[in-house]
Amino acid sequence: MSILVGRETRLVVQGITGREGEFHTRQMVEYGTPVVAGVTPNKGGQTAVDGRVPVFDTVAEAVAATGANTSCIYVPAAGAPDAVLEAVGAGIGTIFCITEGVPALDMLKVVEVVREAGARLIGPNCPGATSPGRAKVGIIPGSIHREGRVGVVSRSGTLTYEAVQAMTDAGLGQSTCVGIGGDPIIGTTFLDVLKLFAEDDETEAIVLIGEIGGSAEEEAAAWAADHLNGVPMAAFIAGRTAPEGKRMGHAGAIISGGSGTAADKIAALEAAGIRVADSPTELPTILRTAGFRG
Amino acid sequence: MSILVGRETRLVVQGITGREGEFHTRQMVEYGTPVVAGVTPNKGGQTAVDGRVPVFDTVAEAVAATGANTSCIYVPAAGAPDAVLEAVGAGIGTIFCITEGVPALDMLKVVEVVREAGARLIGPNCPGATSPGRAKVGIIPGSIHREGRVGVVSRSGTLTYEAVQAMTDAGLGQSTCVGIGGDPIIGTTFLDVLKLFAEDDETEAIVLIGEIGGSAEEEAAAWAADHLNGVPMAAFIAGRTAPEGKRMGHAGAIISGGSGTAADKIAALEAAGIRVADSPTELPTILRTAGFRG
Amino acid sequence: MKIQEADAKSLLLAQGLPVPAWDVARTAADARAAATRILADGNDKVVVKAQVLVGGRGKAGGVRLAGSADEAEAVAAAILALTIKGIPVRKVLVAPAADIAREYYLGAILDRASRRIVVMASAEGGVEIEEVARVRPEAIHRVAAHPHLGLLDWQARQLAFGIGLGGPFLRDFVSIARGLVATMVAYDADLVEVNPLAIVRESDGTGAATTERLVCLDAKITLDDSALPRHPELEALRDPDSEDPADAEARAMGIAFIHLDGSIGCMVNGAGLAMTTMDLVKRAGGEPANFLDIGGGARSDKVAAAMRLILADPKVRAILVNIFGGITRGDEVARGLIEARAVQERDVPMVVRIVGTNAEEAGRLLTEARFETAASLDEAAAKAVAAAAAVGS
Amino acid sequence: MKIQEADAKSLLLAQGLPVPAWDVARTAADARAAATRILADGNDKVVVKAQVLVGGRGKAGGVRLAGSADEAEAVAAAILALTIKGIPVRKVLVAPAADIAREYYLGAILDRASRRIVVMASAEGGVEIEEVARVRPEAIHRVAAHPHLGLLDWQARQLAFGIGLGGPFLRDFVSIARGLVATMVAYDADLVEVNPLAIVRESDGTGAATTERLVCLDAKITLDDSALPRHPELEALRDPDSEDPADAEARAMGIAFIHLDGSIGCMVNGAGLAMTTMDLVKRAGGEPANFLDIGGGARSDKVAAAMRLILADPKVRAILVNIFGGITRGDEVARGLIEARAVQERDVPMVVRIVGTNAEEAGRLLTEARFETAASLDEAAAKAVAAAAAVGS
Repeated sequence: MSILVGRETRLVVQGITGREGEFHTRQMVEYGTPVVAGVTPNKGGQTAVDGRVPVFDTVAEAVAATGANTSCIYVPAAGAPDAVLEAVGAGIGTIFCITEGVPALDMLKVVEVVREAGARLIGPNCPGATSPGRAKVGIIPGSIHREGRVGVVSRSGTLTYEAVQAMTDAGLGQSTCVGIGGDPIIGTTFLDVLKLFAEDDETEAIVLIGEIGGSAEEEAAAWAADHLNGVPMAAFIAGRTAPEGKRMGHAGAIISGGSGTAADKIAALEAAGIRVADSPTELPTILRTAGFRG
Repeated sequence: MSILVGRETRLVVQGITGREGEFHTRQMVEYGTPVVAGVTPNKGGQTAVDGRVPVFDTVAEAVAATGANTSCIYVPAAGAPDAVLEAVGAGIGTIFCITEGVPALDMLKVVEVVREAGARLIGPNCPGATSPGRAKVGIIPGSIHREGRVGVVSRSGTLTYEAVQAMTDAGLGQSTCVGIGGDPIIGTTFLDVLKLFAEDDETEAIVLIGEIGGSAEEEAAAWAADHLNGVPMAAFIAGRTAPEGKRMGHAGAIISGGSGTAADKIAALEAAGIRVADSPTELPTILRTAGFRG
Repeated sequence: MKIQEADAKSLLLAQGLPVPAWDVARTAADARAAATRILADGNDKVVVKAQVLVGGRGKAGGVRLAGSADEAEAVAAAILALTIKGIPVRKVLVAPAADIAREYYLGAILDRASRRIVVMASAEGGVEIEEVARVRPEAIHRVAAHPHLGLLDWQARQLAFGIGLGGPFLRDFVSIARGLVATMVAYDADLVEVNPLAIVRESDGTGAATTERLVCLDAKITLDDSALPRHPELEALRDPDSEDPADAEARAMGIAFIHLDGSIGCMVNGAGLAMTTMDLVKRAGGEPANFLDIGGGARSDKVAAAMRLILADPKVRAILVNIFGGITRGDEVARGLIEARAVQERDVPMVVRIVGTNAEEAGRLLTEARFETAASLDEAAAKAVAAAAAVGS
Repeated sequence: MKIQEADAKSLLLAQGLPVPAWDVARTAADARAAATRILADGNDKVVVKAQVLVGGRGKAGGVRLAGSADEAEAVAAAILALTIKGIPVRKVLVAPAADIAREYYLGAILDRASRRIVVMASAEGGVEIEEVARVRPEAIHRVAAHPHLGLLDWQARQLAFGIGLGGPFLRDFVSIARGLVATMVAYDADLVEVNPLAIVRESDGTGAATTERLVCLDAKITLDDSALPRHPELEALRDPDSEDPADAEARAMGIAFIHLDGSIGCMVNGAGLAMTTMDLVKRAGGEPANFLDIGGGARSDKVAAAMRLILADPKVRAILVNIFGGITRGDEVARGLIEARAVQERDVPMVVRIVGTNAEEAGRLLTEARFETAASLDEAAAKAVAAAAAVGS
């Protein structure tokens, strides 16, 4: 198996004719991801990526014509909430929203509609997910991966790559690597991904890459303590040196009122039996120490 | 059993200290309905109906203190949508909204919230429901009923009483009589009530009282044709003589574009094997002819 | 409540929708003045349209073009002399005649069955949409607006592509379709219809270049009566010309009243029961003179007002009063009837049936006052028809 | 983006919330003039409040009362001379001193965990709510607004009864609580806080009668940066006094930059990786001079601008560049670094680590240009710390 993306993925790319959409669709196609369709209103009938991907006016048409079941969204922030809602309306089950800069109150409504429809949204402002050797959806460089049995979940972009590279360099392949995005309101949380990893028979160890702000790492740790006993796990938390009350780059990293600090998160993870690395390069060692032989 | 109201009903009355609320609560108490609480903001701590019903500021408090599971709403139209939402928020499962004059677009949102919460709303602008000998909720005069096994469902107010009286006069008692209300957007439709009657082991015959406008009778007829075979049924449709394009009193009775006429509805019911009476007084005869021995 | 085309256009305009300018004239001279202004602005023709709240005004000669001020005056005079489906034309709308490249239909309605606002669009605009629905239902594209979020952009785009209105007009169509639903929500309408929504050719004034633009050429809006209390400004849009003076009086009293052509006046509590009463009058061989619902909990003054409304119709030969008391107290109604009869000018036979709350006291009062009563509705209908026949013969 | 109390009050007022009048003064003389007007209106005292975007201004002496124009001028002069938590006070708010009968807390925040707008109320207003939350969490009442419908009346009533604010103030409280959420939605705020929400006594002017009224005495609003593009009017509320000039330059270039106290300048792509880089600098025994995220897909001009920002800090003794190319192309960054070094005025040791997209080409360019490079982040941090130490010694 693998989670979120895999052999059964049939991808439609929303915003495929934009600069980012076109570039990353090419990367996904070259990685071997089954990109079956693209959508850009008013460009229906064209093709993208040297004629390899048909373009439709609406997601509904793309689904009807190609059986797409997963969407990846590169449309600009102003149109991204509507793009997610269109994917939901067309019956897409798994939706990755790569777009950054989407207002939080828009996402509040969007995640509610996604929930009502029983669909799954990853992001926004996320790098996507890769199941090495099968499919990659989003913008994570394909070259950093290696097939294997470690599930990686992260709130960051390039820090995810750093952690994945560290695993690959140490010879530890990945089942699926998921970037959930660092925005305040996101569709899929650490906890949601841990639950998916727990049910995935190809994932035998888990790496969690968190950062300061919010309480998602603490919630994930509490659940893991009860449900992931025996699964080798390692974590890294960025922002130990971040000063209080300052925003570090994106809205995900605010420390408010003494909670959400790196120290709090590290304590919560350690209390759950999850060792926290001082550097991403230490993650493989922690997993091996925890008994993982992958 | 019985449907919607019965021995298990524990009623909270929202708007209990208003003129209508007070009057009808007294009627309900005298009928024997277990009215456990009333709600009027800022009147918490008082009592109603000669000290027999405690009044609370919020429905949540009423539920916590009394275990209320059913609500009946008499608050004025401007506050009725919020009253329904408060009942939903407090975990009430069955909500009767007696109030008339609630804007349809408000109800659109309210019925959606009710649906999401898995609650049931009857009305608005409905007379309520009575399970004779057990409990009555709403404004239907208790005196017209008789205990028995006919389920009555109707869109009208006083026309419901007429039909019920006709049954009682003919010696046919009722399991439950439900007035679903005549507004364009209502919480519970004919079809919903038919499904409940179908599953109720005390209901052995069904009377449906419709009127011109909309297509709810047609939908109910189509379902009954497939699912209520063998259940004696009779119907009456008001508005055979109503001229096209005129509103007869409330928004429920509009004929638009040739559908929703009395002739259409009667044809649909007859096609489903349900005989339609020319006068409410004929309903008992139809049931008996259909084999009902109640 | 239905409102006139011109008022519907004002509401659409207030919500930012593209509606070409118009004038409203109550006289042929005003229509001429409006036409003169419009023609001076460089328009070749004007259209003059009857403002009546009934359909089919085109077929009835209520919509005509004019190429000069003289012609506009003549056309307006002719239209203002019309009576369409019983309604005299009191106003006309005067507007530049559009150079139409293509017509579409776009409408938003409150759909009872799905409990949603449904937006419908068709490439077959400018004709009766009911006819399209009957003959070529597949030509009508529908989407249900989200109950909380309204019409979403992607839904509007789906409609646009469905009716072949993508390309340069996509963005405008999306904004108009969302505007229809926004108008519905802003004013608590249960119907907002633009037919035709049209691509019109517009010259740049010099005549050198022509551009195409998507505009709302006609507009129809029906408001939710239940929501009027929170839109007091909309009450001014009620068209007094389109209703019976009796209707206005009834509304003021909180009585639902519709004037019909028969001879048996009806006074009933409850709309469904009122319709049933009419049906049973008809079944007994009579014709109802009206629909009249005095509502719930009516007191004697309301009963007296209802009686005046009924007797104002000279065709009424008998009156049937049918009250099933629930909230309404039968004795109150009986007292109202007795008081009303004491002051009424015409002596018309009356059959009264009162059951339910306080029916016994009502019966005593009525018997004492020598009213003819009936126990059942069937009996009441038969007696009223017989009484009317006796008067009529 | 945080905004000043006075601006937050303007937004609340625009949404119809009850906020007593105020003036803003940039000089003691202006504060005197404002106080003179307020005292002439029959108020006994004025309050003068520092307008700074940091908490704890009361304890820092930034909020004071004055009973005369002279006193107001003196107090304003004193406050305008303060520097609170490193921020010089440039403006004061002058308002009538309220006669407070009772203080409450009311706030609406975007709650990540529940993905809802959560509205919180407490009868313990006027103090730090974080302190109340720590000591007596049960004193804070919360409801989660409906994601589509916002705060419902019943939810607001529940809060009101929860904090004992029923009775005559119930209606006003409901309207204020809904107004907070409406303000949040109208301006895309992620926090709207009124502390204290107060019952104040107001005289009728003659001194004969006193009425009590619920008003917003203080206001705090934080705006969602992602939503600012659709509220261009709010950009004017950005407080230039509260930020480093370097921050403004960084924002203009689309670079996230926060100035810190260490000696090792950092240039990184991605916020999480930038924080990690800082953490590893610290772990290697150094202190980061800044947080700097050049974002995704940065080109050479952005790299050059980032270099200027870093070098503008005289404390910087070494620079660590850490790029994990995904969207960002490593060769572009390398070219930007080479160009930047060619024109830079200070010669500061630099350690560059570029991996990912086009990392080989980047490595070739950097080696050619004799940059010090590193393969891993740990190594890069160690080298940068060593280089800074060498310079510092």
